[in-house]
Amino acid sequence: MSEPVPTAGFETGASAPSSTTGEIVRPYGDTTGDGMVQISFTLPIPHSKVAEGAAAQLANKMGMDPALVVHAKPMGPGFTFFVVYGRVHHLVDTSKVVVVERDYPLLTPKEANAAIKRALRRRLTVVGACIGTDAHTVGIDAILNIKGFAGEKGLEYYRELKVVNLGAQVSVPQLVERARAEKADAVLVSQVVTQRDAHLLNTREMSAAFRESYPSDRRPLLIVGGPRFDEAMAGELGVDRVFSRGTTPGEVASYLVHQLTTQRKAS
Amino acid sequence: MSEPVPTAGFETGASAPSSTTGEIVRPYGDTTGDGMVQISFTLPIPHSKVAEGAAAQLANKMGMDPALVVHAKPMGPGFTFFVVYGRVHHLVDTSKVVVVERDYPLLTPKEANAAIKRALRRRLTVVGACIGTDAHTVGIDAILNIKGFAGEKGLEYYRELKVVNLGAQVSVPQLVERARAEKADAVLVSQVVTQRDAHLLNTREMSAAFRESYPSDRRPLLIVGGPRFDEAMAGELGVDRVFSRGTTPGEVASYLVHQLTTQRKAS
Amino acid sequence: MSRRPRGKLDLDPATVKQARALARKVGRPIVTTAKKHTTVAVERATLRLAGLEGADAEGTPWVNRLMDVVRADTGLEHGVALPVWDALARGEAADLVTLAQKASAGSVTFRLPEGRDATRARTASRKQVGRGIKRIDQRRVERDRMIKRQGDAPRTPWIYLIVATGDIYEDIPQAQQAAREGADVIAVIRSTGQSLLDYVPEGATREGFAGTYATQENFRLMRAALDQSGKELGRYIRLTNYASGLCMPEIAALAGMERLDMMLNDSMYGILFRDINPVRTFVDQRFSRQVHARAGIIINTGEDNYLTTADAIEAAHTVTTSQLLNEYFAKEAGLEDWQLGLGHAFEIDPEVPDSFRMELAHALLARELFPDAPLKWMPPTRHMTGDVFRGYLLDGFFNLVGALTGQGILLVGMMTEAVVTPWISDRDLALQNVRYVMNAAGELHRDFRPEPDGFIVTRANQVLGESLELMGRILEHEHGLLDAIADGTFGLMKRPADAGRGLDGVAKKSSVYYNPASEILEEA
Amino acid sequence: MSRRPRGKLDLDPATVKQARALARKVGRPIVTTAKKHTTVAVERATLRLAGLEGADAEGTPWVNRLMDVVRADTGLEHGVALPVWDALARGEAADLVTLAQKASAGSVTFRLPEGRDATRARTASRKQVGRGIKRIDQRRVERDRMIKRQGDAPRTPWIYLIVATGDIYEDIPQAQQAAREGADVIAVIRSTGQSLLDYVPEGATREGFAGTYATQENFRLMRAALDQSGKELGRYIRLTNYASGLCMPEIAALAGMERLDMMLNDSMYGILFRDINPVRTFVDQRFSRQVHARAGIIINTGEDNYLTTADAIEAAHTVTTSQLLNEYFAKEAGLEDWQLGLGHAFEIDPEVPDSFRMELAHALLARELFPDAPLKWMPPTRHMTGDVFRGYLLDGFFNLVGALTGQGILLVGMMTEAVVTPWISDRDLALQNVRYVMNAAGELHRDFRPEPDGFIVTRANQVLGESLELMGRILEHEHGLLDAIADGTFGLMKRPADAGRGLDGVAKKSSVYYNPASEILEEA
Ligand code: B12
Ligand code: B12
Ligand SMILES: Cc1ncc(COP(=O)(O)O)c(C=O)c1O
Ligand SMILES: Cc1ncc(COP(=O)(O)O)c(C=O)c1O
Repeated sequence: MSEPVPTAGFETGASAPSSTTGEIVRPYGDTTGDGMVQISFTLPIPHSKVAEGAAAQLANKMGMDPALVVHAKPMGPGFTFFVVYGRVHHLVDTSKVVVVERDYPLLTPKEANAAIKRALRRRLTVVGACIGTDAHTVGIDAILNIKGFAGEKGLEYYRELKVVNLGAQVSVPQLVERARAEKADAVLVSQVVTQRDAHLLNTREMSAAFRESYPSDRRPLLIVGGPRFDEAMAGELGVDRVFSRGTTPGEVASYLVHQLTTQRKAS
Repeated sequence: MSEPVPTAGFETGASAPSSTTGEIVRPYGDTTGDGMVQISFTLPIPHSKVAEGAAAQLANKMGMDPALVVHAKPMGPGFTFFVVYGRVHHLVDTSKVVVVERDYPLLTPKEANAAIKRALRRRLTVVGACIGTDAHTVGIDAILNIKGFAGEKGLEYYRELKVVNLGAQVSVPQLVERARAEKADAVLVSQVVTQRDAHLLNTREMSAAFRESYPSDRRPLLIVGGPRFDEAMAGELGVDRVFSRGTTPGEVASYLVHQLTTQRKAS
Repeated sequence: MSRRPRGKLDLDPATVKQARALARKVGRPIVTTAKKHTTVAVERATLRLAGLEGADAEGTPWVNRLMDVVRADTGLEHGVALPVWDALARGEAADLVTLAQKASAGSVTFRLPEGRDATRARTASRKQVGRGIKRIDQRRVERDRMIKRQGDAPRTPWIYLIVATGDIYEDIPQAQQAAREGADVIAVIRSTGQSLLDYVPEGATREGFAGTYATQENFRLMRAALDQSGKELGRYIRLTNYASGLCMPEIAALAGMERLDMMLNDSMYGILFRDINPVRTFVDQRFSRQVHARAGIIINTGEDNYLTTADAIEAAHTVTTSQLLNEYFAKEAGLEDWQLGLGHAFEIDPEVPDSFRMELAHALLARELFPDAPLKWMPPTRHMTGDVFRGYLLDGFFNLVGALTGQGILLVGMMTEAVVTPWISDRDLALQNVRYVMNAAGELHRDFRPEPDGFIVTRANQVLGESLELMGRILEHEHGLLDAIADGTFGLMKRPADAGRGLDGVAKKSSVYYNPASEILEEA
Repeated sequence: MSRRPRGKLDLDPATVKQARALARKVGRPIVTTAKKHTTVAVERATLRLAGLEGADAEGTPWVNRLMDVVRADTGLEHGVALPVWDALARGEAADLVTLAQKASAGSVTFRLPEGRDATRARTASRKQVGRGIKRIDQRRVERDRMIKRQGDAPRTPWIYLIVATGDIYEDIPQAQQAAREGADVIAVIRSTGQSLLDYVPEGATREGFAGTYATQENFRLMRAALDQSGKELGRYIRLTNYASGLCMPEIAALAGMERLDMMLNDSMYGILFRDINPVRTFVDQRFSRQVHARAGIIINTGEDNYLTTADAIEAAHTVTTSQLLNEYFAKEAGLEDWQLGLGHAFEIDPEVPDSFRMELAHALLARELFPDAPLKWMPPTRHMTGDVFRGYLLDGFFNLVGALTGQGILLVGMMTEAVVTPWISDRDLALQNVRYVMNAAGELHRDFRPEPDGFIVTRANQVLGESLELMGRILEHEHGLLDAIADGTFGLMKRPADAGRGLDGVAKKSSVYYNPASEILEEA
């Protein structure tokens, strides 16, 4: 049961074109090129022949042809659930895939500490929190707490990092205030609840607040993370970097070091 | 666990426009209009960030946006399996759905017998078979054998029907020969195996053979059935009617009576 | 001569007795503390029982407005009843709403009545609050009557389903559909963040994140909808919400008055997972449980939550310990065995060898330790992934443990647990899963006999042993449980007694403190 | 004084003994008939063992061409060996292929040799066919050696997976991937219709419907690929195909020579489901089983098929009866217990109350009736629907029955059973399902004790009782089993002994009939 690396998107952002050479592929059911795909969904209409036709229509619009409605289950008077199998005719062009590639070297804690010491001659301060009403701290704790994640120690373990973990349900004003008080070099925000795009709204609110209360050249590095983020959305969200599911503390530390000791060293 | 009525398509054929007034709907996840859909498929490429991007690309091409790749599982060196959730923006217009509606009255066995007696003054002969290499007889037996299906007796139970069930793996020439010998009024063919479109190929071969060996006005009624047929394809396949999953013997008997006593009475 | 084994685990009755004794020892000082304090929420709940409803133009409830002024004038420590009913007796206003309005306009000043004035205020408040309690009593009678008339859930475990759209008007059809598909209990999940609000929002709400606000009006709307479903389906559909967070006592009172049937109500959840001050929590807790006891409401405790942050194997004994404490606190507050929906969960990493048998061991331990409680069995969440097929299977095996160990309430797992709040189809599929397992294997417990001294028996006894040890260690702390909570014993969270949210809403009762609601509830 | 129960079902040994006695009584006349007849397929298999490979330009195998001419000249009843090796001795051709070519060109005439000519032909044929048998023996030794070297499947049940693309070159990577994911046995499903071909196709094939043709070359290609996987994975991967249909004996011979490890081979499947003549089937059957016995191949019988046309509850006893008959025929043909992959299936309508316990009863009955056979446990197919989630769950519970009842070979169920031939991802998901169940609950059988005299025990004994009754009724027929098959006793199919496909390929042996293969195989 491997949990995979984060989703890539096609938007711009801190993105690089795929390094592997492109390939045109189709989905594979049981023969090369058969294009077979499974879909399921609910339509808010009672079950009937028309409803099944409507399900096939949707599948057709999604590019499935033929589309076999293999299961239709009435759910009460107003809804029907469908499972559809069929062939899609879309081609997937892997050369067009743009992913956020790691554009910094992965460092061991030792290397990271050394780099900070060398470049800054002081400890680097990071402030972390779950903002809004989000109370899911497991993700940010995985990154920050000594205990860490996937066998890697968290940022607290790094001698040259000062970690202030504010925990859950922190409001944006509280966060900004604390970041100022701590003279934070970086602010790490976690967002897990995505219903009604809560994670996007909260992140935008947060980045706007930081832009407002800091001169642009002194603003701490803004990092947001959570399992349902699209890593290519940093630009749109007004943050410097987005991390998604499966992130490890080492990746985050390496990124921090890279950004704060290379790019911003001067400021 | 209701097994639904057959799939409808959009093609013409023995089709009637939807009788219910049309409605524009979207898929429903947990709120009206949210458009949420689940898909899964395999791409024939190794797992990587690019592969996940490729999966998102396919989902996008299917009209999903945002598309969340929530699961990616490497399957050996060359394949990756994906589960994707997201919103599709297609609208489903139920007024555009064309289904094959029942255009004949449903008769009880008693009524069917009476109608045949009245119109033909002789028993009606039907010859049934699974053709090609298909050996799935349960479906055709469900229609023909006395035992029947879903609580309805099969055609053998009808006094005015003579049923000749040839069983499985009957070749097309055998079928034509027997139909001629029995002076069949209708030929009922079942096709269950669909791999490589076997059901379509066999049906076309069968209908062509009947067209060849009969003058067009004396050709028996050709009926094909099986769980993965699209009922709207009768025209394309050169048969008079297609029945799909969930068909009951009563429907078939009623259709036979309607066609052979009303339409063809004169011939 | 061999003796008949006791239950399937053959637990030693002396050990079980000792476990309860230790829980009592750990819990008693907390009860003592709770009795000595009051909170703004307890006082506001008292006002609600007296019939004070509604909110001002900005949506701040009148109970909050009134409480704030009273507190400013006389402090919290004497309770709200004496100053308020004294003001009413003094003719400051004809009723509570008017009084609250005037108070927020600044046109009333409160005082602490003494002597005959105090007696008069006491009597009047007791009379008026008594009406609220009577309403709760009536609601309980009504429930019993409806269950008799409509019929009860056809079997245990009761099928417990959540709705979580954030919009009461989407929740309602989804809940009704869930009932139709076989749910016996509907839980309306609360919006994220409500537990941190120090007031109960008002009216019907359509804007919640990952859940719908708990409001009196939402309670009413859903109750009416489910009563209708119950009628349609010929079985009473139970309704659940959350009595937790900063307004726990008020929500308990509203639940009693609106005939909710079950409430999430844990002795430590708010402390550990919402950073609510421990004393605030224990005081609110006790009051709310007294209300639940009176209302015939079944509480659901939250031990499952520990296993979302701690490992389900390593922390198994903290679940048992918490269950024992929840039981002690609940009984002290007047709840009976049938009202104790003690929680536990199927959260062991499915990659662990023998994980299923280990789940059986834990679930059976809870069953045999609390033979008369309707245990609440919670589905896998932490080890669910985006592989919804695998998730559906895991939920099936969770259901099977429920059937094999006679759980009372089965919270139905969703295959999309790791992806989204449940879709309507997820619920439908999930119920189909439960139905298959119960129908096909519901009686398999008859053929389930843990191997004597085998894996399951050994593991269950080990967990019980570790729980005893843990309680021993808690008692070694200077301030017992409060210190243990402070040092991260439960769910790995460290919560000191002098920190956390809502602490400023706590006061030590004065010698003249009076609360008519508590008085009536304690009499029972 | 209470006696120790025998197994979990406490079956009565006397009843079990009686069941076997009845099966012997039913089966013996069939064996007698089988011994008295030969078939074109048995004779062609003999030619294959003698090394005759290849086909003419139209793809008709040389064994068929040669057999047809011999039959035209001398008839089938004396066997192919005497005329053929007589012709070779007479110098008609230097080897079998040349002989076959010449024969089909019409330039050879065969005769039935007599006296010394006959003896000479017998000796020569025995020598040449003996080489084929020796090759089979070597292959068996090779298998044992490879298992020792590469390692065997890590546990039972062996995980059995099918590939069914119709194209050997798509089958191979899918099979290798399946092995990588944990399959212990790969079955290459055969194209629909091959069983009705009265010849074995030649060469590597890419065009099959819902399965790939069984050919010697396809056997070779897949065997080599799986040997490579076995090396890579450090465990020997078994290969399965079908010895059934009109060419059963030939395919058995090819399987032996190409080191296949298991073969589908049922005593009645061809009769019931392919309308193959009963006598043809029983004769071919016996020869092919003798080959399998020699080759160390495990047979898989097809009782699961009954339950796709008949109801799994009503027809449960026909499964037991067929297993007893398959056992009798198999042992008579020289197979040992470890080679008897007797089939049964999880096919009860999942809507039936207690269906899971009923499945357990049936599976346990098979287990305790045939304690030393590696039973083959087949997944749900008939009650699978397009609801792939439900299907995935059902497969999980099927796996659990497998684990609880110690099945030997687990045919892995596919969630898309009702939809398509398995996709690569279906197989991957299905294996993940098996892995979860085996890892999490593989040892649960230790805690599984059917309630004494409870549902499971009662049901198992009932099925056994009905099986005894059925065999009693079969014996009442004038011609025993053949009549019973004729009147629809099994799988609801009526198959008279004088009808069905392949009847014209059967002949009663003459007094001078000789078959070197049978002679060698019978000696064992
Ligand atoms: C554990 C859990 C809880 C616990 C949380 C305990 C705690 N202290 O965190 C409890 C029980 C309290 C809880 C409560 C609720 N939960 Co919850 N919960 C989960 C659960 C089971 C696991 C989440 C988790 O811990 N994952 C493990 C961590 C390690 O993964 P992660 O968060 O993705 O983090 C990784 C990366 O994303 C990244 N990362 C994350 N943050 C950051 C930040 C930075 C800066 C960086 C660099 C990286 C990074 O790095 C991490 C390591 O790789 C999920 C379901 C699931 N299986 O996913 C639901 C889930 C997240 N919960 C959900 C909901 C709705 C709730 C509730 C709101 C329900 C309710 N109304 O009562 C409540 C309230 C919570 C609130 N106010 O926010 C939903 C969210 C739905 C959505 N998409 O909107 C989920 C998906 C369940 C569901 N399907 O309904 N929950
Ligand atoms: C039972 C069964 C078998 C039995 C068949 C026994 C028999 N005598 O029929 C056995 C075990 C022999 C078998 C064998 C095989 N099977 Co099969 N089998 C099934 C199974 C489990 C159920 C089919 C069934 O009986 N359905 C019940 C009947 C009542 O439904 P129905 O056929 O849809 O019929 C209804 C309607 O469609 C309609 N109808 C059907 N025909 C007609 C005709 C007329 C004229 C009318 C009016 C209506 C009508 O009315 C019926 C009543 O409503 C399906 C899987 C599944 N769960 O669907 C696989 C399935 C059909 N089999 C399959 C395959 C591949 C095979 C094999 C080829 C595998 C192999 N290579 O060995 C073999 C060979 C068979 C062959 N040569 O054709 C595949 C087909 C894949 C595909 N779509 O191409 C399936 C889907 C399984 C799978 N996923 O792989 N099978
Ligand atoms: C006992 C208990 N109380 C309350 C909650 C919900 O808390 P909140 O409303 O703070 O999210 C939960 C969550 O599952 C719980 O288990
Ligand atoms: C014992 C047995 N033989 C053969 C087959 C396959 O037969 P055919 O190749 O005729 O489809 C099956 C099908 O499952 C079977 O069970």
